[in-house]
Amino acid sequence: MLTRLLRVALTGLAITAVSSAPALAQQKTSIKIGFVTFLSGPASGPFGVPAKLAAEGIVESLNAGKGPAPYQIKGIGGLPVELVVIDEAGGATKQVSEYRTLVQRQDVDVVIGYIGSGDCLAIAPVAEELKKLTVFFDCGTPRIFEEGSYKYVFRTRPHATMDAVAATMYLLDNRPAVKRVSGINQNYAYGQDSWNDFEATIKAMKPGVEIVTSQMPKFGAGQYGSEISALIASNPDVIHSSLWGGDLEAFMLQAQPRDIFKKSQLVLVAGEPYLHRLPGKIPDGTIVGARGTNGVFAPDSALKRWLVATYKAKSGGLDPNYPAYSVAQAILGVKAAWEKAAAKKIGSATPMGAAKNVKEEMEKAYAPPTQEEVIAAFERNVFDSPSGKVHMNLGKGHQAVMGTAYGSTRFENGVVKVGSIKYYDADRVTPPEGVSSLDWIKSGFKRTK
Amino acid sequence: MAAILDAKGLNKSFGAVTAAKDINVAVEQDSVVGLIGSNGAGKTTFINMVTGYLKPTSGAIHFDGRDITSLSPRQITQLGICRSFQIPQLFNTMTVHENLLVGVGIVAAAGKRWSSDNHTYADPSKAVDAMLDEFNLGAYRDRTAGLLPEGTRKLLDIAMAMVVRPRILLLDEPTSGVSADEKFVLMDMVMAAVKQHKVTVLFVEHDMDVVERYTHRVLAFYEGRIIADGEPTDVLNDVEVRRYVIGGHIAPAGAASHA
Amino acid sequence: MRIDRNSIAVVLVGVVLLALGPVLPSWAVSLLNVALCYGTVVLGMMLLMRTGIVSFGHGLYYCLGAYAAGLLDHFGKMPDMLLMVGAGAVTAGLVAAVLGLLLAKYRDIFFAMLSLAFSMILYGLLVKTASLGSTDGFNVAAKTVGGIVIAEDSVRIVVYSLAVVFATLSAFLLHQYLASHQGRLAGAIKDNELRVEYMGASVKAAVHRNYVISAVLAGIGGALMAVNIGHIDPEMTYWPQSGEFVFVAILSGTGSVFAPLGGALVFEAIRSFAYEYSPNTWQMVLGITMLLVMIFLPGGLWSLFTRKRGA
Amino acid sequence: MSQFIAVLVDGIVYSSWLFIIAVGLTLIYGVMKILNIAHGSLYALGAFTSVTLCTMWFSGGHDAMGSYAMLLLAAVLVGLVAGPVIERGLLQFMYGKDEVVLVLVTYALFLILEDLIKLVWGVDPLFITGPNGESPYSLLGNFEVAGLTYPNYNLVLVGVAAATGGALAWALAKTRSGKLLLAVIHDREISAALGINVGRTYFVTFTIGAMLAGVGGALTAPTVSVVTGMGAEVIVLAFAVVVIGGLGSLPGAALGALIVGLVRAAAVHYFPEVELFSIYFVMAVVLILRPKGLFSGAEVRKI
Repeated sequence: MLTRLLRVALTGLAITAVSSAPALAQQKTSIKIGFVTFLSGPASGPFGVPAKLAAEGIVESLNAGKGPAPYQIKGIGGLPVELVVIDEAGGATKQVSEYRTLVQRQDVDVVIGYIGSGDCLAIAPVAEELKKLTVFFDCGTPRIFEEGSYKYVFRTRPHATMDAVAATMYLLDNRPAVKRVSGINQNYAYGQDSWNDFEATIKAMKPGVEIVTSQMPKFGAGQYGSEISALIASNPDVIHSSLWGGDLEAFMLQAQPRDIFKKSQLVLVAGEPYLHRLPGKIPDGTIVGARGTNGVFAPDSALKRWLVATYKAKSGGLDPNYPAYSVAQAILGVKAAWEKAAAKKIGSATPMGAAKNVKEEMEKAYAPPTQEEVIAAFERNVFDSPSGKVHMNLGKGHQAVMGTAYGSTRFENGVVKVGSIKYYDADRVTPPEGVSSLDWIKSGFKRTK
Repeated sequence: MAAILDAKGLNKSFGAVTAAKDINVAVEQDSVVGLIGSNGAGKTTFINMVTGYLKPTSGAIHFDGRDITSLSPRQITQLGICRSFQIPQLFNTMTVHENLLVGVGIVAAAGKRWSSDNHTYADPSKAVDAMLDEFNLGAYRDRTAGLLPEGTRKLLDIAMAMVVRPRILLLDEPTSGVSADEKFVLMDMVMAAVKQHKVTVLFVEHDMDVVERYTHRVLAFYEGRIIADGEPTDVLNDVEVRRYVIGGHIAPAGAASHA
Repeated sequence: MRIDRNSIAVVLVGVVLLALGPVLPSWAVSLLNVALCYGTVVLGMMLLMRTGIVSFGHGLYYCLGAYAAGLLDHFGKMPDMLLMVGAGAVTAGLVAAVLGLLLAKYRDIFFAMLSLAFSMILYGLLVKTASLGSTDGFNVAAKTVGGIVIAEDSVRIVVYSLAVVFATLSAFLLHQYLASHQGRLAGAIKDNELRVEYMGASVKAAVHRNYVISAVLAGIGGALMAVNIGHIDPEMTYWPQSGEFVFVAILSGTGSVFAPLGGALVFEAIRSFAYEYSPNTWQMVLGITMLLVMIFLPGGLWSLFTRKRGA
Repeated sequence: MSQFIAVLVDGIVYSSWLFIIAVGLTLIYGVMKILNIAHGSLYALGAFTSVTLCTMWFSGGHDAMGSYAMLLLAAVLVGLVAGPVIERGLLQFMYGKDEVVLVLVTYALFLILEDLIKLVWGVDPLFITGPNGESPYSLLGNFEVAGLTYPNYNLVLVGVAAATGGALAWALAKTRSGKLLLAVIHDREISAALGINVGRTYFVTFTIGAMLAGVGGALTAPTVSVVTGMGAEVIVLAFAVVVIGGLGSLPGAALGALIVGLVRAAAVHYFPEVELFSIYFVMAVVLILRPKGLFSGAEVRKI
């Protein structure tokens, strides 16, 4: 009996799983955003969950109409925003399936998400196939718009090449005498790219430097005793690292007592989110970046204060760090494009009296913009974010360009402060359209093809 | 008549223990040979050496004039020597029919690559059914082998050895674990099948009635040696055999099999 | 060739799935598509399990199949779906033929562990290969089928239909194989290797053969998945992926070639809905499902459909 | 030369860490024939519990040295709570099933525990630090060898590893319950027939195994940032160690840990390029040469 019940239930489950259709399209009353971020795994703590908290806080604030200028309109274009949050864990294969589910079963209007570069690479062509506006908020690989050209895909944060270029500039400004260079980076695509960019940049900017060791521990290794010994033994002037999250913290905890930083300058290209977490563990004078003018590097503005207040309320008093800024940039980017499209539509509607069907014309003009209209408005758009102005200039108008900044740490009254901040314009640290990052670095940072 | 199986000077020792000592046996085609001896006397060791499970420390075994001493059980089986086991070795999750079908399948798939004899099974499933009839196992055809009574398991174990069409069959205690009144029924059936397919048989047996009734020749083992070899009546009446083998520990009829 | 009830049923299921393609909502087609690719790999796991061995490294062949397909597109500039699947099958089969020489001697946990080590070595190699995108992998797209260019708006349905064809063809052939003399040895080996040798068959050869077949199936599944997903990365040979294949095989049961395909569908459906409705605890949902199946249905989900016969 | 010494020191420290984690795994396998994937979760549980206890200790304003006691307490707690709960609540219903099924049972358990840990402790990386940045890792000062500075805490790892291995070896060889355990390892059925309470042996073994996983986690906690998923990273490494050494063998685990530790340290110092798969390469080579690992008894089947 039980067996039969189970069997029926199972068959039923299989049939429903395959045949239940998504709800019929209705009059648009809200905007549904599929939001994909790490909720589990090593990236969830430092990036994934802060991003989710920021997204939720920002959406609540926008829905309540509490956004500062120029984002006072409720929700997006007056429609309340609804978030559908999905875990990014599980690899690109699963993410593509989940993306299809989001678009086809959940019928979301926009997908914002993806921290992992592999996930972004995999999702981009699927977004194109499903014709769904998709905004990558955090992943860094330059390959997305260097290898492909997309209509439906946008990335509202600059790609990772500038991390290495600006870091090198800052380093050479402060320590022009560096000769012996070493690195410790995780053995996966981002860690390898980050090191390769840095190595190429410093070799291009200061010929004659010597790479004394490049350590590539496994992602998530946790134990860095041997690597630290090898670093010390190679006696470097500089240690470059793109470590992040638990790996960075473990490295700092293990390295700091071993006097390694007394002799060697540490450069943490993605170090900003950990400063408040590692008081006393980060040596003074460490060069840190935040993958853009985020966090401590963000210039003061109403938008920045709004984000800080919103995030603090949501996270129980923490300051937002760069994933939160990235999320804000993505959501505000969509909002800006959407509202720009809506305004354009109303602006170009036939003046009253001139049209035959005034009511219909008006309805059409005030209807939410279509996806195509939003995309047209998004391309090459310039909008304000808590990190400053964002220019969608690269990737045929789909890839954001921003300046970046680096600074040095100082331990003061129990907190790590960042001083001697230097800002780098986008032009100086980003390859021009159509040139791949490594080619650009090797060409000596030429501005034109 | 030339010997079909010829073992010369077989010795086998496990460290300090000698399991076989200067064994010399020549078996003629179509004969039925009984192997007797108390536990640990070397009977099973002998079977294990002939079928390739153990390699003799020294000595040689020839089958049909060919040296098989260093061959694997599989190669020896393919040449035409097959065996049954003290503890039946069945495919426990399969039905009786499937157990035999595996063997038929192996022979059919091997085709002519095997022994000089060219056995092919035109219709595997029917061939198995014929075999089941021969061993009176038809009633158990679709029963799971793992759930059969012990006597039936013994019978199936022997049938599985027969299904690959051996020319020599070695049976390791075919009647152990079989009740007294079933012993002769079982042996009658086996011997009928053996006769029909012209198979030479060597079997280990503790029940002297069985030995006397079915064998042409008896080998008596004691401490790894063969102490008597000849006609059943002669061997069973031999003084040494009576003292060391029959007078010694011999499993009473119907006792459970022992390792 | 034996034409029995199950062979006909496999063909019928294939035909029904093909017919459903244009009718079902597109997300359901994607779900089925993933399940079919997965199911093809699990068919191979089923064959291994029937032989009494379990590989904790079958991601190796899944990944090799996918990379073989991907490289045809990436470097070979031959994005033909049939060629890609063929390349996946051949690559996986060849590597398995070599590694199988070693592995065929191993059993139980040792077989599982050595195969795990091999798969992790491939993982390490791919992560180190920057030209293939390291952990980020690269994108793959099939543009033709047997030389015929696929129209852009019919890519999904073509990819799905080919997955149906390859999965059901694999199931059909595997069913034929299992019913053959060679195939029947699988169960015999699982039950009693000694007896198989004493019946004159080589256990090692049979294990090796089944290992290669299962690798070919994994290679086909990997190539199909590469085309379906459009992206491949080394995660495909990382140990949790291999663990998942074992997981789905146990969930499915090994009673019939339908089990892996059905099990893969159930698994994908559970996973997909768990991601959606329980984003913070989807692993727990999978873990509990698995425990419940192992406790109450030790024969896998398939035993629901066969229990009556045994009673 | 100094680099060679560094390889030795790094290798031995890493080996000690590996051994502490792997020894529980091999013990459980030896006695219960369960290759326990959830061992990684128990390790993580030990680490998370340590962070919580140490944080409470520090915030109570107690002497920093007491944090070592907290680490120990965390390990014992994991052993005494999680061990019995898992063994009585789940595993005891699974005995007698196929080895592979048992692996999957622990895999399911691993998935469940991963999410449970996340629900309890959240996803933020956590680490142990006192009000003035004290950590059990640096409290003990440093030693210097071949021009390299190492925290003395590393010596604690080596010491605990040696003590654990020694204590287990002594208990197995000299104590009554150890001998009974060896009997169960050797032959479960005969032991049961001889009147050894196999169920109780399993219970005790799993509890000790869980405690050892907890010790591994607790000792790791001060050196790393405790983060979800840390168990997954460690478990495959521990597998490699016990498989290389021979599943269920105590000296095997020690030798396996030493080999893996030294190979890894050598790779880091001399060929950082190959560090990623050096361990699996060694594992494959060992298994090819010695199919059941370095320490394994031959099994003879009687027919």
